[in-house]
This record gives sequence, structure tokens and C-alpha cells, in this order.
Amino acid sequence: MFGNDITIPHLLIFFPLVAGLITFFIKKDASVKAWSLFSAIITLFISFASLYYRNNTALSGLAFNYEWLKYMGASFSVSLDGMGRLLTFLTALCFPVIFIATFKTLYKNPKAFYGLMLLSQAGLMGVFLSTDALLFYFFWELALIPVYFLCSRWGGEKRIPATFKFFIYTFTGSLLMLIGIIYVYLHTGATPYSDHSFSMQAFHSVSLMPSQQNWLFWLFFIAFAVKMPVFPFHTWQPDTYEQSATAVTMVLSGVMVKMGLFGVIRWLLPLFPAAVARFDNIVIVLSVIGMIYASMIAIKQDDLKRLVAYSSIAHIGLMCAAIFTLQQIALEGVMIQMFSHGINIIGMWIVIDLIEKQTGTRKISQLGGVSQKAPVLTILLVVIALANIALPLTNAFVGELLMFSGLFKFSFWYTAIAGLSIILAAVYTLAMVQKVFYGTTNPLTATMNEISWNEKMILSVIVIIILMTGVYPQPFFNLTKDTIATIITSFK
Amino acid sequence: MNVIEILFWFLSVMALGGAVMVVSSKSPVHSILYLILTFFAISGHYILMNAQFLAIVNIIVYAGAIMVLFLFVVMLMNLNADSEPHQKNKWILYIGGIAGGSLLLIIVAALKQTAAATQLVQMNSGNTGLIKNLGMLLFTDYVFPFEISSILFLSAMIGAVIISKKEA
Amino acid sequence: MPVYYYIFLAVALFSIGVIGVLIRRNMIIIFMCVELMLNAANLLLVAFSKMHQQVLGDIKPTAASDAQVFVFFIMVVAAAEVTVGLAIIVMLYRNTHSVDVNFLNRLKN
Amino acid sequence: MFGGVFFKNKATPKYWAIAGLVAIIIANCLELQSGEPFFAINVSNMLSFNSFNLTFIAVALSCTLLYFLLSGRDIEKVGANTPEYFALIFFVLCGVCLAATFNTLLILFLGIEIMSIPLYILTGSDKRNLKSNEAALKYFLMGAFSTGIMLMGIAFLYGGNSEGSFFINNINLGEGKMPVMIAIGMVFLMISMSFKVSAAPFHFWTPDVYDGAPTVFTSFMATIVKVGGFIAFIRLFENSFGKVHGQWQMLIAVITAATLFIGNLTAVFQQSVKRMLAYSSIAQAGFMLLAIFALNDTAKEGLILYSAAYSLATIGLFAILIKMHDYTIDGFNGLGKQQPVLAVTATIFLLSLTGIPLTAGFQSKFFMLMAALRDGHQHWLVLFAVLCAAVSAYYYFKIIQAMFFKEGSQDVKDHGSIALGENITPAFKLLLIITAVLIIVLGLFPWLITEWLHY
Amino acid sequence: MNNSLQIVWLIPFLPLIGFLINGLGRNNLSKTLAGLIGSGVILASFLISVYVFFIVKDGNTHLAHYFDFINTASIKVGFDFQVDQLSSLFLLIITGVGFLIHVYSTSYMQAEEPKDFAKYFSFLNLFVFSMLLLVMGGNYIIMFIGWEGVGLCSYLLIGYWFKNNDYNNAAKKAFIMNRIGDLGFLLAVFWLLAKLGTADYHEVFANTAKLTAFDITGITLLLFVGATGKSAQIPLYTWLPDAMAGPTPVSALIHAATMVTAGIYMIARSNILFTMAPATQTVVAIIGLATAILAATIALKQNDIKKVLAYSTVSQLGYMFLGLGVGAYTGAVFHVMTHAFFKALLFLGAGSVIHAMGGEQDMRNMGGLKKHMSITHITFLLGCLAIAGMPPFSGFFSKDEILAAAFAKNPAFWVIGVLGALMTAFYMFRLYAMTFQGKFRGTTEQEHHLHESPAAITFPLIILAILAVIGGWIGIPEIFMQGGHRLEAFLEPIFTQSNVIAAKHEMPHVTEYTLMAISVLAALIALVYAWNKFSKYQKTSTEEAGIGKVLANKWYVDELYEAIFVKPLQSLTAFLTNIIEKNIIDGFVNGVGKAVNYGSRQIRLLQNGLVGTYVLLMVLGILILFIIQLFL
Repeated sequence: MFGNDITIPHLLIFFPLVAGLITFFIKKDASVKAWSLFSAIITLFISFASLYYRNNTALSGLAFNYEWLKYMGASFSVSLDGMGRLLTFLTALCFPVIFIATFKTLYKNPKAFYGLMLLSQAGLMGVFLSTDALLFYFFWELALIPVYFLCSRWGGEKRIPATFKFFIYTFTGSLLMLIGIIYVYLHTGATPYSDHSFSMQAFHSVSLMPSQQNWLFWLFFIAFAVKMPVFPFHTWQPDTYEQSATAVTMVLSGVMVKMGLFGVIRWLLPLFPAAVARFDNIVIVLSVIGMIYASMIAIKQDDLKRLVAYSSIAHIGLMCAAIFTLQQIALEGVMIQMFSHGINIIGMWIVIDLIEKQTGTRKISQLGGVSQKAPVLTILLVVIALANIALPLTNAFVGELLMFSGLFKFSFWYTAIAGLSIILAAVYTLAMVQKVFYGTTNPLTATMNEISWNEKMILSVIVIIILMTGVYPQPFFNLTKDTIATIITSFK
Repeated sequence: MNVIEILFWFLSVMALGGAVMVVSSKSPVHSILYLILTFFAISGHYILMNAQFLAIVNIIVYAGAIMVLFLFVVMLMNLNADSEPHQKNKWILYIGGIAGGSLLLIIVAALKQTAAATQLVQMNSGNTGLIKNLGMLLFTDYVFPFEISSILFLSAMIGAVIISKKEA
Repeated sequence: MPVYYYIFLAVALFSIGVIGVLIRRNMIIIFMCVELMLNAANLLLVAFSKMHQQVLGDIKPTAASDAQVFVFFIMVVAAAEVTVGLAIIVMLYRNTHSVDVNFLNRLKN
Repeated sequence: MFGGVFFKNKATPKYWAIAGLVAIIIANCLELQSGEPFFAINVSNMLSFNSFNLTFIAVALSCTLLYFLLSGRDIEKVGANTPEYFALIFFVLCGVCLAATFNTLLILFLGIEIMSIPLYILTGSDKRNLKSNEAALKYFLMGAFSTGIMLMGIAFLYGGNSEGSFFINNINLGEGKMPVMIAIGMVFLMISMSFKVSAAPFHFWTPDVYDGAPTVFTSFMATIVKVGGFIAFIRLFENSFGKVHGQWQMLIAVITAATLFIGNLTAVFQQSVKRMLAYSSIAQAGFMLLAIFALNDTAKEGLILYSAAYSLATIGLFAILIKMHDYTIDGFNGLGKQQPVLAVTATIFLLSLTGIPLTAGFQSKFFMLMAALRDGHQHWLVLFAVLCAAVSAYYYFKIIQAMFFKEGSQDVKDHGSIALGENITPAFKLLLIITAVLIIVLGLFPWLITEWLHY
Repeated sequence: MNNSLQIVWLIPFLPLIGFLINGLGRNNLSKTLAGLIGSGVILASFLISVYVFFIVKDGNTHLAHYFDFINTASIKVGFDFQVDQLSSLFLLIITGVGFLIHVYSTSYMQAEEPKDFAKYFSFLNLFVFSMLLLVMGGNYIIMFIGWEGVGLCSYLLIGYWFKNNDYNNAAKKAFIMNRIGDLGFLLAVFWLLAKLGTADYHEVFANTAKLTAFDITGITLLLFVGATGKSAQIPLYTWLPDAMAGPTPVSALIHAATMVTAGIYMIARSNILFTMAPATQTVVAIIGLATAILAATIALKQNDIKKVLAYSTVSQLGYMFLGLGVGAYTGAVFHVMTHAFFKALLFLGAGSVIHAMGGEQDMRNMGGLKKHMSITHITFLLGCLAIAGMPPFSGFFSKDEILAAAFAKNPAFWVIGVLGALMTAFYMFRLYAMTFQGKFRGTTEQEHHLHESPAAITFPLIILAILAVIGGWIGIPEIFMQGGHRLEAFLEPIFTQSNVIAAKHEMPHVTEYTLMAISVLAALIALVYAWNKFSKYQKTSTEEAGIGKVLANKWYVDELYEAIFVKPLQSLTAFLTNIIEKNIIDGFVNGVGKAVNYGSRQIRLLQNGLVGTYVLLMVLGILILFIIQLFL
């Protein structure tokens, strides 16, 4: 059915998909965890292979096309470029990390939980790999549905309305994008079998009138902005993060928000250059406002998850602003930051999860003195927290440095204002560290124990990735060079 | 003004008057009788237009069979002016009247300006309306719809039976 | 006779039927008003058929008869409809002892 | 040509019906394959058979087959007159086929009446139930009213047609603005067709009738009959008024917008799933109206696809709904635990209705949007449509939430089961799964249906 | 280029190793071992630094490229170390003073648990590593890495006793204040990157011609903002006194000798940019001077021994900025060096006192300690003399050089500077007198406890005291000794470009002598007055009043900041969280949902179950459609 060889991109999509489907039919609950962890690790290896065989086009799926809806010009075409490799690697890396970190958590109906997790992984992979607009939209939604179930089924008390808001919000956004996709499709050139084509090349070579671009831009942008989320489309995020199970939150924040950024880079920028040039100021202003705004709100948060959620909004805001500067240096920063942000925030969630599991609370005001009981946890957390505020030699520094310099080239004042978020980030992060980890213990935290070896291990892995990326980020630049070059040339 | 015109006006007034009385009379039985009157008037129009077959069918089927059926039902239910449900809400009366009236006005106003409306109707001549011609047509060209209408009747029969049958 | 008169007459009958449906509450009378509407259509069809015959009589003799056959079918259908409709009304009357349509408001919102 | 087949089913129960249906489907498909009529009956050019009609009939018949298989037992439960019910359903089906193939207004009229009259009876078939009676009467009165409107339309159309013909592709429109007489007829016809497909503001009968009718017949009404109406609608307007599309597009746009708005918005607040599905059928009709709005090849492909997707999902949902004790949304609480197969398949149906990718519902909505955008006018309507689709997610997902994320109420726990367990046979589950799989297969490969159109 | 300089990477690498060993093995290392490793790596670094210094002294500089930190199409940032005169001098100061303080710490921190002890040393090593990175970096980005790194270590060490929330607050304050400055630094770097596409020193300095005057002024101002944060200048100085919450050796190392001088290092490094921006220079000089005076006035009234020293540090840093502002780069660097010696000495001495007093820091409870702690006393006195600018102690030479340059620039600067010097002498000898002279005012229990500190503490004191005395002799002004200013000669290559642009003001020898005499005399008077007055200090319960109260309360600057920054920020965040986020943005989103629900509830009332209504609405619909179709 799939014509010629199965390539790495296919494996990346179909392996988790099949594994996820199998998960639903595993009889014993105990083996579900092992199986899903195993399959996630296999996926990670496949992803490693994709990094290794970088110059092998046959394996990267570039040559491959399955005519899916022939008469509509849609095909099942997937391929890997630098950004795709980076993000699929992030996806592949996150899932085993999440599984290990939450290995001890007992879920009701684990079959469904792990099955849905793997399905969402498949969806995410598909988003990052597809080079066909319709396929992209397919995966875009497919990543959402399992997550919707995950969020609604497992999590806090108010999870159902929170998730519902999230779902409706993103669904509305993506429907708008669907209109945009169809509209652009109707302006593409003909293929041998159809009047128009959904392929990425066809989309990228469409030339639209500026007036058309102007409203199409917003259709796409709102979809991506909701996903990222960019101020003022962000209100679903803290609620959802707060209410859903931590493993799901990790997927949401670690990988799913990248879908929005990815979408902007892969689809929005090449499609609507004139509109981008026209609206870049608005988007950047929104992003910058969002950075400051979210940082300020983060200061006020008492719930750890909400705090991290708002801090994530601030970080994403910077990435969004950086993308729209269209500066090469900023895009380079965005690439590495997409990866770093995923790693860092998952680290934060793991720590929060560990604390919550032991003390039963996430309220900052109810915690304190954790470092006396769990010094290793504290050290690892501090590194992650420092990465969160982009301290040099952590991974986030490199990205932020580049993004800010790109933003600076765009406008001094935006940079200066956005830069305030650096300070505010320090304010809320350090306040959190201080209140939760330092100070004296209280009855809730007095009974805490040091974390177990596998938790130590997984956090250490994260910390090592943070530091390695921070000290030697070059591999990421090499990896994503081609993507950036493509974007930059398309704007010249 | 020739006979045809006089007849036309007479029948028209009869039809409209009957129709108005159908709507406005208190007793259902009166309504039915006025409706029959209207149907007669319409049949008169048919004859006027030399559509004799339809005129006859109209009287036999409509005025004869259908309206008698109505009459039976009304009798069966023992309905009269006292048991008639009154429209309590006066506004409905006004709004209903205005709405129906404006429907008339709109269509008439739209048609008034057009040339098509001034075409003439062939009166009291032509042989298309004769039973022979129509019968030929019905059993040649229109045999398929004719067969199909048998299904319609069948279903109506079955339906009437199902609905009226006492539940076992 | 200009066809305009017939159109006016038919539309007037139709409108009276509509008004009747709107303002009456007795379901039998409402039903009768519907029949009035059907007859208005019949009248109109016959009028148009004769109009076409005037114009197309020689070129296309079936143009007029088509409409009259149509009217015949309408009557057939109307008869069938009346059967079913009255059956339903009778059934309802047996259950509720009322012919008031406003009595029927269990299903709403 | 189908009449003969129906008769032999009259006295036979379910199995005969199914067998007969299979036979028709096979005949139909063969005909579709070969392009040659199977039986040669002289219909004086009053019916037209082409790939579009036949594909639709195949879809409608297949859905009916599925409907029989899924709900056959429940038909038997409605009353004592089981064979008659089957016969009536076949009559309706005959009407649907006529409505799909008509070539003259006469057949359209007859087809629509044959569709409607048995339905009035089926609606009222639960004779002891006042709601059923009431629904039947409302349906009947309003149906008759719309018949009157339709006849006026036909009369005006005939009058305005200088050819003096009832053939739908024989209307002499000429260039420029269409004659007033034809315009009046067109509006009347549009109104009556809108009534049949329950488009706003002529939808008022729909919720009450769907709610009041026995659920098993609602399922039939809401799916096959409704899409039959749509096929008639699009065929009539494409053939008769396709040339002056631009002159009435605004009208249909208004109707579409109103339908989408009212259907979706009203569905939000419903507590009864049955009633909610009634409103959702209005909302879905709004989407299908986009096909008539666009009136191009994509629209036709999409409409067929939509018919299949919508019918499959709705039939499946109703089949599940029939098995429930409690028709309110709360009645679904905890179904996911008790009957996972039912819950999962119901979820797929609901996702399909919402229009989530991977389901047929997405593909059909996608075709509709594409058709409307390809038309190139009135982009606001498309935008409005997707916003309404977003609203629709709101109420569809309420059921999903109830099934999976909420605990069953105490009452249900006492009762023992949410659904009538004895009715849920393995065969039933298997059929549901097949339906769900069909939906997903169509979602992935919509050309399985649309390609028939290119023969 | 000298191949023997290849080993410079070892200098920061060794402390890093120390950090890793101590940090990872903290649960298994004994205190002795931890201390040994901690101090040993610094000693090794120091020795290499000495070696490097002598090679550099011969005129060899070295730019080592190790790997590409960032290498993309748009920017190249190498992981480069630059060893030249300026950095080698700082290397010496950092590793030298650092080593002494490590040694000192082995004794001072003896009371800690072994694993905390190891943690302490690992932080300290990490700090030295960061500081070395800061001064050795070959571009602004590597400098920034060290720059933030030292901020982090400062944060960690101030909050070392993390159970106490006040300390944590102080740590946090330090970090955030620093971050404000860092933002300025970063913006300057971005500016450079945007205009020149590089942050390498040699490329930036070689391409200054490509920058407009506006660019340079902007960049230098932003750099200076960064410097005010790190080097505790107005308006970002308030963290430094609070930072005294950390262990005293930390205060000595980080908050006196090394980290706070990072700003001076940075400006000295970028001297060419500053020289090209006279406006910035004026700002730097004024801010420096204002800080010097402000901090000195506050120090007059402080009773906490470490607070006095902290404000004196701020004040001295102000002098250094004054020097930078008036173009006396050598003088500023010179003062950094001498200040490192005597201020480290003073802090360590204070630490020794605190140690002896059992943690007591309030001078009002001290007095007469000279009887008990003779080594501490003498070394402390030497330090005081040095900071007061008494010839021939080191402080005299460096401060004098700055003041002379200030006079050349603007006599008013000089006048204020001398005023500050006067106050310096006053508060230092107030401190000295209150602590060591007079009678003991503490509890008897404390009195029993009083003792001279162990050798590990006194040894660094002695070494530093020697340096504080003789350290200034490498920079003897021309008027005293021809070619006496060896430091200037040594640093000449760094400031060549600046000297070309801004020629040095030569002033008559007479003037120079007069100026010196005046300043020394003023300081001497203050010194003697303070000594006399506070030797007889008795505890009083009277509240300070008037200006004294203002000074004791540090001009209410903290309160001012609280009122104009912290409070508004808090209300703003509360407003955003509770009003904007909840009601407006989320309210809008939920409002859409509610509107849909409400609409649903209303619209379903149309479906009222009555056929009449339905038909009526249908007819209305028909009418509307007809009107649209036929008349519109």
C-alpha cells in the first residue's frame, strides 16, 4: 500500500500509532507500562537514527509520496528537515522521560492512558513531519483528540470544564485554519490528477494578493496563537495545565505548544510574506505584552503548576516575537529554544509532580523547607529553575540570547520591554524556589523523603541535557541550518 | 362585459367569499359547507376554462368524497360552535392576517410590473381538458406516475388502518 | 381573461388559506385551510395551462395537458393525505378529546 | 421500478426486508458499475439515472440496510404491526429513490409525498403515547402546509416557463435576471424544500417530531429521509436554476446561516439526547446546505459523502440511544465503564458529527467548506459555518464527557445497568463496530464513495 | 602569542573541577578533604596565574579559541579566552585573594556539617570559576556567562543558610538587582551584535569607527547600567549591604574583593568605547561620585560591623567609577587591586571578630578587643589606614591617582571626592575604635569566649595586611619616583587607544603636592577625631534624630524603592491577575461561552410547542425571503 520503502518518518508516525493501538488490547495492567515505555524508547532510537542519517534522503522520506486523495491532490507525504528532526527528536525524547518520571503513578485504566499517550505521540510526530497541508491538518487535530481524553479523564477536580475550554478553543482555532488551508489550496496550481494540490511545495509557491493574505494570515495565526498560546489567547492554558495529570501536562507544554511555533515557521511565514511584513508589529507587540503580562501574573500565582504555566506563556511569547522579527539570528534562537523549552518545562513538571505526590499539595504557600528533606531534588530543581530563567551555560540562555538579539535588530524598545521579563522571571522563579525549597519545614513537608533513584536518574538526564546544550549548542544549529536558510531565502 | 367575464367575476367572488367564510365561521360544519361552496366555485372556473375532466373530478373527489369525509369526522366528534377552541390571543389574529395579506401583496406587487402576467388565458375552448385526451395521456406518458401513485394510496391505506386499528 | 386575474384569485385563495392556518385553532379547520391552499394551486395550474395553450397550443400540445394531469395527481395525493390526516386527527381526538392545536404543547423547547 | 420489490416485503418481517434490500443494493450497484439500466421500464424520461443519483441511492440503501440490522429488533418493539412498519419504511425508501432520480416536478412532488405520508404514520405509530400522537399531527399539519407551498411553487414555475413544461432541466431562463414568475416559484420551492430538510426558519417541526416519534423511526427520519430531501433539493436547484445561481445564492446563504445558527445554538442547552440530536440534525443540515449554496462538483461529491457520514453516525447513535433507560445526557453518565464498546463507538460517531479528522464527518465537512470556498462568494458564510461547528463540538462533547468522565448516578447503580443489557447482543456490538470502522475508513479514504461519481 | 600560555584554560578549569568534586562528593568528603580540595585547586590556579602573569609581563598576550560556542550563519561566538595585561592582573587578584579566603574559610566554616561544608566550598570554587570566566572571556558573551555566573554564586552563597528567610530574601534581592543590571549589559551586547555582528573584543574595538556617536553612547550607557548592578552603584546598590547575610568570607571575596569589581573590569576592558563617549563618561563619574558620597554618609551611622564595611565597599567602588569616568582607567584598576587587598583584609578581620564574638555583629556590643586579639587588631588597623588613604599605605596611592585625575577633569569632583575620603577615614576609625578600643560592652559570656582566631584565619590576615601596606608601591606617582608607576606601564597596551583619544592632563607638580596634602590632612583630621570620640563610646539608648536618623536608616532608600517599585509592581500584578486576567480576558472567553448558553436558552423559547407559532414564524420567514429575492 505504501509503495516503496518505509522510511524513518513513517516509522516515527506509525510505530507509536500501532504501539498505542496495541496498548488498548493488552490484558494485564502491569505490562502496559512496560510496553509503552519500551515502545517509547524504540521510537527514541528511531529518532536517533533520523539524526544520524541526516544526509540520506531516501531515509528522510523526501522522495516518498503516497497518493492519498489523488483527485484532490492530497498525498501522504512526510519528510524530515532540520526543524522536523529537532522536534521529532524532542517528541521522541519526551515520552520515555515522561513515562519513566511518572512510572510510579497509578492511573485508573492504564491501558487507555498509555494508549492515548502513544496516540498523541503519533499525532505530534505527524504534525512535525507532514509536508502536505491536509495531512498536516489531520495530524494537527489527531494530536488534540487523545490529549483531550487524557486531560478530561485523568486529573484534578475541575478538569472537565478546563479541558473543555481548551478543546473548544483550539478546535475553533484549527477550524479557522482549515478554511485558510482550503482557500490557499484553491489557489494552487494543478497536478496531473487534480486541479489543485495540497503539497507543501505547491502551497509555498502560491502567490496571493496582499489583500487575500491579510485575512488568511489571521485565520492561520489564530490557530497557531491559540496553540502556543500567545496573549490574549492564553487563558485556557493555566487552567488546563493545572487540572490535567502531570504526565499529560508535560506533553502539552513540552511538545504541543511547539506545534504552534512549528506551524508559524513551516506554514505561516512562507505562505503569507506580505501579510507577515504587514502584521509583524502587531504580533510582536502582542507577544511582548504577553511576556510581561504573563510574567507579572506568574508572580502572583500560588499554585506551582499555574506558575509554570504562566512562565511558559512568557517564554513562548518571546519565541513568537522572535519568529516574526524574521531575523536569521532570532530564528536560530527559536530553533534551539523550542527544544530547550520542552526539556526545561518537563523538568519543572517532574519536580512539581514529585513534590505533589509526597506532600499532596502544589500550593506554594503550604510548602517550605523541602531542600532539607530532599537535597538532591533541590539541586536538580535549582538547575532546572535556572535554565528556566535562562542563566548562561544552561540551554535556554543560548536561545534567548539569539532571540533577543534578533528582536533587538527589529526594535530597541520592544527588546528593552521584553527584557523586563528576564528580571520578572528571576523574581517569580526565585520566589518559588525560596518558598518551596528553602526556609523551614512545616508538617506537610516534614515527612518528605528524598526522591528515588529512577527519579534522580531522569532528572539528572534532564539536567545533563540542559547543561550540555547550554555549553555546546552547536549541534542544534547545524541541525536546523537548512530550515532557517529556506525561510530566510523565501523572504529575500 | 360578456357572459364569460360575468361568470368569472361571479365565481371569483363566490370562491373568495367562501374561503373567507371557511376561515371565519364559528362552527366547523359551516366551515366545511363553505369550503364545498368554494370548491364548487373553483370547479366552475375549470369549466369556464374548458377543463371539464378536472371540474368533474374536483366535484366528485373533493367536494363529494373528501369533504364528506371531513363532515363525517366532524359529526363523529360532535363538534359545533360551542366546542370550537377560540383564538384567545388577539394579536395572533392581527399578525396572522397581516402576514397572510402581505404575502398576497408581495406576490401581486412583484407580478404587476411584468409582461408575463398580462398574457391571456384561453377561455371556454380548446380540447385538452377533455376526459378522452387526458385519459390517453394518463395511460401512456404518465403511466409511471400513475403506478407510483398507487404506492401512495397503498401507504395511505396501510397508515389509516394501522392508526385506526385498536391496539391488540 | 388576462392570467393576472387568475393569479390574483389563486394567490388570494392561497393567502386566505395561510391566514386560516395561522389564526384558527381547530385542527380540522386548519387542515381544511391547507386544502384550500392546494386548490388555489390547482386553480393556478389550470389557468397557466390554458395560458400556455393559448401560446403554445399548436407547437406543443402537451404543454397544457401536462398541467391538467398534474392537477389530477394533486387531487389524488390530496385524497391520500386527507385519509391519513383525518386518521391522525381521529386518533388524537380519541386520546385527548380535543381538536385544539394549542392543546398540543408537550413537545417544546 | 422499485415498486415491485417492495410489495413482496409487505407481509414479511425483518429478514425478508433485509434480503430484499440486499437484492436491491446489488442490483443498484451493478447498474452503477455498468451504466446500463437493469430493468428497462418506460418512464417517459421522467426519471434520470446517472452516477450521482445511483451513488446516492446506493448510500441510502446501504444505510437503510445498516439501520435494519442495527434497529430491526427495536422496530418490532414499537407496536403490533411490524410488517406494516417495514412496508412503510420501504415506501419511504421508494419515495427517497424517486426524489433522487426525478426528472420532472411531478415525480418530485409524488416522491416527496410518498416520503412524507408513511412518515406521518410512523411518527404516530406509538398510538398510546400522546407525544407520538402530537408529533404526528404537528408533522402532518406542517407537512401539508409545505405541500401547499410547494404546489404554488410548481404552479408559478410552470406558469413562468415559456416552454410550459414540468421537466426540471427544461426551464427557459435565458440571460439576465430571471422572470418574476419563475423567481416566485423558485422561492416557494426553496421554502418547501427547506422545510423538508428542516432548514431554518422552516425547521420548527423537526425537534418536536423527532422527539415525539418512536426513537427507532426518528433514526430513520433524521438520516435517510433527510438526506433524500437534500438530494432532491440539490438536483432541483442545480438542474432548474443552476444557470442563475448567483441570483438566489444570497437567499440560500441566509437560510444556511440561520439554520447553522439556530440548530447549533439551540442544541447547546438541550438535556435530552434525543432532542439534542434533533437540533444537531438541523445544524448538520446547515452544513449540507452549503452544498446547495456552492452548487459545484465538489459540493455534489461532498453532499454524497456527507449523506453517508451523517447517516452512519446518526443511525449508530440512535441505535445506542434506543438501548438507554434514560434519554437525558446524564443518563449516559458512566456508560464508558459499563459498556465500553457502546461508549467507544458512540464516541466515534460523535467525533464524526463534530468533524474531527480521521472520521468521515471531517471529510464531508471539509468537502462542504471547500465547495463553498471554491464558489468564491460570501466567505463570511464559511467563517460562520466553522464557528458554528465549534459550537457543535460543545454539545457533542458533552455526551462524550458524560460517558467517560462522569460517574453513573445512584439511581443507575441501583438499577444495575445504564443500558438495557439484554438487548445488547454481541452481534449488535459487532455491527456498531463495523459502523464505526466504516466511518473511519471513509474518513481516511473518502474516494471510496466519491470515486463512483466519476464512472 | 606565546605557546606557554596554552595552559591558561587550566586556570578556570581547576576551580571547576574543585566544584564538581566537592559538589558531587559532598556526602562522602570529610571536612578536611573538602577544604583541601577547595583551597588546593585555587592555589594551583593562583600559581598558574602567577606564571601567566610573568609571561604576560614580557609583553606576550594570548587569545585562545577552544570551540565554537555559537556558530551560525548570522553570529559566531567562540569559546575564547583572552589573556592580556588586564586579565592577568585580575587573575592574580582573584586567585590570590581567593586562595587566602578559601584558607580562611576552612577554619571559619568549621562549625558546619561536613556536607554543607563541602557545599560551601563547591560554591566558592564555582564562584572563582565564574569570575575567572568573566575576566578571561574573549568576548562579551563569555564575559556575560561569567557575569551571570558570579551573580548566581553570590545568590547561592548569600542564601547559604537557607533556613533563614531573611537571608533568602537578601539573596533574592541581590540576584534580581543584578539581573536588572544584566539586562542593561545584554541590551548593550545586542546593540553591538546588531551593529557589528560580533561581540569579540578585538573586533569590536577595531571597528568602533563603524559605530555612530549615538550607538556608542547608547552602548556604553547600557554597559554602565550593567556595571551599576554588579558593582553596586546608584541606583542598584542596595543589594550589597543586604548581601552581608552570607558568611563573612563570602562577603570578603565576592562582595568586596572580586565580584563587585566586575563592573570596573568591564568598563576598563571597554575603555575605548567609553573614551569615545564623553557623555557616558560624565554620567559614570557623577554616578560614581554620588555613590561614593551617599554610601559614605550611610556608613557613618551604621552599627553593624559588616554593614559599615559593605557601605564602605559601595563607596570605594564609587571612587573607582569616578576614576573610570574621568578617564583614569589605570587608577581605577589600581584601586580595584588595592581595594581587594585592604577590603578583603577588613572583612576577614571583621569575620575574625565576629567569630570571636560568637556571631555578634553589632559594634555597640564590642569594644576593647585589641587586648584579646592582637593579630586581628593590628592587621585591621593596617587595613583601616590603607582605606583611609594614609601614605604610604596602598590606598593612598590608588585613591590619590583617582582624585588627581578627577581634579584635572573638574575640580568640583575633587572637592567632593576629598569630602568622601574624609568621611571614609571617619567611619573606618569609628569602626576601629568602637571595636578594638575602649572597654568591652558585650555580655560576660561573650567575654569569656573571646580569643584570637586560629592560624588558618590569621595567616590570610597577615598576608593581606602586608599586601595592603605594600600593594600600592607598584603605582607610585611620577612625582615621587621616576618610572615608579609600574602598573601604568604594565597596563599601557590595554589603554593605548584611549590614551590616544584623550590625552592625559599634565598638571604642575605643585598642584599635585597640594592636592595630596589636602586630602591626606583632611583624612587625618577625621581619623584622629573619630579615634578619640569613639574610643570612649558608651552604649546609649537615645534614638538618633534629624539627619543622623536619616543616615542610620540609609536615606530611606530601601523604603523608597519599596514604595515606588515593589508596591506598585505588587498592586499591578494583583490587578492583572484578579481583574484583567480573570475578568477581562478569561471573562471574555467564558463570556462567549455564556453568551452561547444564554442565546441557546433564549432561542429555544421560540420552539414553544404551538403549531400556530411555528407556522407564523414560517410565514414571516417566507415573507423575508420573498422580500430579499424580489425587492432587494
